[in-house]
Amino acid sequence: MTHAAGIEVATLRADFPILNREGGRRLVYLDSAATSQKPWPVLGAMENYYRETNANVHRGVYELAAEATERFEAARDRVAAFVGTRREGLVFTKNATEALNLIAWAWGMRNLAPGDVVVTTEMEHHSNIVPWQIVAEMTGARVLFIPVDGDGQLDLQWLSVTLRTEPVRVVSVTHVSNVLGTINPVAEIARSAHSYGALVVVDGAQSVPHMPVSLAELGCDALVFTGHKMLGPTGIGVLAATPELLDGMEPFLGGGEMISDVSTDGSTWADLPWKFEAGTPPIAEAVGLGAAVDYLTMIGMAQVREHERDLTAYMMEALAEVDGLTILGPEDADLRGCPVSFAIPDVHPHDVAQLVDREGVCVRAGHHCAKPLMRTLGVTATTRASTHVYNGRDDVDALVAALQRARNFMAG
Amino acid sequence: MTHAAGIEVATLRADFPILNREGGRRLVYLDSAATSQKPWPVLGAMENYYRETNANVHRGVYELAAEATERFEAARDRVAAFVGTRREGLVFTKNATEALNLIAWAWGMRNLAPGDVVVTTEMEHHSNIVPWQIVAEMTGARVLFIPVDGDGQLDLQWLSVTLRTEPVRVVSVTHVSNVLGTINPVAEIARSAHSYGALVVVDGAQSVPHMPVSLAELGCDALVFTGHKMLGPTGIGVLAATPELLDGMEPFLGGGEMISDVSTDGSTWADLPWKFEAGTPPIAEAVGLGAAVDYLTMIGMAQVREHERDLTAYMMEALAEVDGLTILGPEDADLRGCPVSFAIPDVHPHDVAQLVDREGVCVRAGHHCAKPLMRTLGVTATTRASTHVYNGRDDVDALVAALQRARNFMAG
Amino acid sequence: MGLDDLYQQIILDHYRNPRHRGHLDDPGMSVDHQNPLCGDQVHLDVTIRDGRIVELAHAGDGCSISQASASMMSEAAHGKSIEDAHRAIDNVLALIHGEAPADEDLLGDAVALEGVAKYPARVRCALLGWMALRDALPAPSHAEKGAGVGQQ
Amino acid sequence: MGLDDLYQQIILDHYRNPRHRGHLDDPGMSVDHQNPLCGDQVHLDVTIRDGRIVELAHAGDGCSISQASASMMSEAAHGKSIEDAHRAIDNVLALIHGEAPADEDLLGDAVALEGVAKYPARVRCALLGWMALRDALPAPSHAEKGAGVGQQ
Ligand SMILES: Cc1ncc(COP(=O)(O)O)c(C=O)c1O
Ligand SMILES: Cc1ncc(COP(=O)(O)O)c(C=O)c1O
Repeated sequence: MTHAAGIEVATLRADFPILNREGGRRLVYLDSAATSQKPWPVLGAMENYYRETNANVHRGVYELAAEATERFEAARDRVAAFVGTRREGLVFTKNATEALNLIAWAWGMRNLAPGDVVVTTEMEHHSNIVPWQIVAEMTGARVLFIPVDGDGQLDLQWLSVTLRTEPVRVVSVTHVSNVLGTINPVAEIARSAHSYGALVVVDGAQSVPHMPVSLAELGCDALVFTGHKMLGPTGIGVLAATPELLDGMEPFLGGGEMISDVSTDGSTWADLPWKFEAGTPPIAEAVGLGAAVDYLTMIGMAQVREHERDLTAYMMEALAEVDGLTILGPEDADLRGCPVSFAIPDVHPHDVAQLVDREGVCVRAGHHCAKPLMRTLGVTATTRASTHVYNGRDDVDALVAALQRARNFMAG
Repeated sequence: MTHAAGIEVATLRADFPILNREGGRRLVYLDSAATSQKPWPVLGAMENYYRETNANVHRGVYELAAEATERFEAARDRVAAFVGTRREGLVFTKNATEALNLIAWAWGMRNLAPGDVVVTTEMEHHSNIVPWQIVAEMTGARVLFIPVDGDGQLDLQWLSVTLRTEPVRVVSVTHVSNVLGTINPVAEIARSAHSYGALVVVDGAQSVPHMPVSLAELGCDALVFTGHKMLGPTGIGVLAATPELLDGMEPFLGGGEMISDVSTDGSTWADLPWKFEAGTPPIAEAVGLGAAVDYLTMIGMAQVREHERDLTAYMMEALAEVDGLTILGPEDADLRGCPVSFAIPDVHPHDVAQLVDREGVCVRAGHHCAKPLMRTLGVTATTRASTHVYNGRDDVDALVAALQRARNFMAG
Repeated sequence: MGLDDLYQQIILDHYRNPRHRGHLDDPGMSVDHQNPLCGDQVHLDVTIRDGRIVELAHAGDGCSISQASASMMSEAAHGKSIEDAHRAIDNVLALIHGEAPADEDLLGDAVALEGVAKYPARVRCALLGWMALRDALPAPSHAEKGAGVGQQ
Repeated sequence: MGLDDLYQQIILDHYRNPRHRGHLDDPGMSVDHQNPLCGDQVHLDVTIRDGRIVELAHAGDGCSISQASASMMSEAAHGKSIEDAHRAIDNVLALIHGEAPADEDLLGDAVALEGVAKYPARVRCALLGWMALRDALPAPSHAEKGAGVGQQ
């Protein structure tokens, strides 16, 4: 399998069992922004872990436990390298949402004072809004939202005014919008937020699976992402953060693994990153995520980005053929990640998704966990198609043909 | 496979791939209190989920997503039934530790006032101590510990005095000690704690995998347990609680899935149990845990308990043959769960575990995440053997023979 | 097509030509219902006189299933006694969950909702209007409810 | 036996007959080290005069590997200059992580710790005494450290 000249979709697709199910139609899976499919090396790594070396990690003397620990920590090192950081700064959580809550609760509860401001954006996923709202309610802080303009871009002017005039303590922003596809200038945002002493958190749930992303290059304090969107399993997410941030933070969840000593008078904490991992970690899931990262690295993240950029451009052109269809977000595929949301006049997104499903095409319809953005856009739902390495132009063609038929069907 | 006349270990063992690894010695796995092994129906259910119906749950219109949602929620129903409760009271977490933190943070941060008392015990796992210490530190509450007597029993006299004289708001106690094996009288504790208006939380991490346990029969407000110790996967745990408790609680982690509506002004919450599940849940893991519960139910939890009680009695007798060996905790196997901790004079637990490992016997050595108990016992570590359905007398015999040789080896 | 049981002609007809669509000038009761999973909305105005639904109107935004169902609900409820309306709601619930056959006298066109049972993701869409109606009505009195059950 | 490289005779000998075990009456420096994962403890007393370790004693509680290693450390460190002691610590670290061969002149009996490299769960046990020593010593001066590296 060589990928020197870009991605060979047919070859890759063979690695994904669900795309090769026996019987029935071919699955045209265009909902990778919700969750991705898994290649056999990922499934195989987890199965092999359970069949060969399953044991609890970190405290066992016997060989099996030592092997389990080694596989778990080796996975951590590979995931850390994948986003340009090191073991100390790589905390496993259950998903991206927990990682955002970790920062909001552990940092926010101890650092936010009444009147302080947390800045997020109108295009955030609920997971980067609700934790801040909960913690703000308890601390008396306020949550303000960077507005989104008609082209699906953040109003950076608003941000500079707010940084100048308000006591902004945190700026937490998504790297790629899961609805509009917009790639936000997070490095630039981090620079200006830092110059006002604010903490910068980047939600990489939609970027890390699809393009090269480096914590160091973004210059943010924390980057979160989630395993199941990057060819890995459910049940695992990541908080990648600077050791300075983590060192200065008290722990969040308490329990086994994260302690140095526990007595009835109080406790002291383990070294980084374990200080933030309470209880038995998602061991098999970490092994699976390690395999996913290996798989993506074998393809090459620059190739992944290149492939998906081309496919997104192709998709946007092809969608424009559907009568009356409008695409939300930036027009230029260079400026966007994979999610492509669109609207078809007089056909509700639910009906779109249902009708194309009968042709084996999976797309998402709804608010995409971004209700504030839906309000800004003045809609209650959109239809969204999103790709990953296993998608090719044939998938886009199938989508467009199904959309045409859905449109005609509803028009009657 | 019939189990009418008790468990047929050889038949069950065939279901566990790791116990049938090719090449090398037979694995004598006696560390199930740390984590259990997994039978193929559990591994198969997860593999099948990923190969056939993987999609994100709850919001998809297309068939694949509807199937994934159905498998996920069906697993919830089966796990709920397994511990005598219903869907509304069954929250999936990442492990038992998160479930305890959920109560400590979400309930504790809003209900504990300076001077209030949280009662736990000297025999707790760190996961039932540290979350309370963290929340107590932030709220000004105090954590008090029910003492453990020389027979490994809780001092219930101390508890009644404390309930009478202190403003006790929570009593959080383990059902079965992971070190001593003691089965605590949690129903009785719940009755007296409730009569003083305290919340009662039971840590079932070591009981739910090994004996019939029912939330309703225990009469507690919350019961936590963890998938990986009950033949299920890593990455999933459970908070089972009365709908009254959950209804009265604000959410803990915020994000996708747990909302009813989100706006820039604030948010409202989803119905139970989803209000407490933020972000993409551990979907494949829930499917795996559902399969584990099916597997245990097929055997019958009364049979499991019977089998393990007999095996523990046999183990305690056999261990007594080892020169100088002393067993910690209750002497009567009727009064204990599976963990059996012991000490051999002049041989440190680490050396015990290492030396028996060379004969393929896996036991745990260390503080078992119970350092306060270690202090009470006046030791820094113990050696612990613990069983599950796949263990038989042959495993105990192998352990005892290996212990004899280890003892002789270290004596020189 | 396979989806024909979901998108039956009668459902599409109610979607394209909704009955009782709009607002009442001076409704006795108004309720708003939302499906939090997808954002579908129904606004329902109801006027009850002498234990009978004499006027009702629905408005809202959502997919064909939720809007057609609201239209069929309005048609079925119009003129019904409160007790019969509750019976119709119960019958739709049972029908959509695949637990009971449709009672055509009670439901009228809404018998077509039977097809939704196979599409769990759409059940909430189909129920939106009916749940709004239940909220807008006084609860059936105990005696009457007992009688209602007895009659079935 | 397979474990012979871990439980070598010389290690068992140091475990059964520890050298320099006890406490100094008036130590120049005392440190306590703990392995949080398993609870092993080492208490170390050290007296330094004219840049040289003239007396040291260890006490503690733990497995054969941690206690034997503390004994071998004490024997190796006794009489050494601060710089040489640091060199010995660096060599043990490298040895146990499988990154360098043992320097017998520096380590003495502690060369036997090489076998620990294959047992990652025991590495911390084996290092406990050595990490305590590092804490008890003044840091090597920059110039001296440079020289030390040059010499290797
Ligand atoms: C009694 C007890 N409580 C809680 C836990 C924590 O379980 P987990 O690590 O899966 O969160 C354990 C297991 O380590 C345990 O034995
Ligand atoms: C931008 C963004 N952030 C956060 C999340 C939450 O990820 P998870 O549900 O895995 O926690 C998602 C995915 O749903 C997302 O698209």
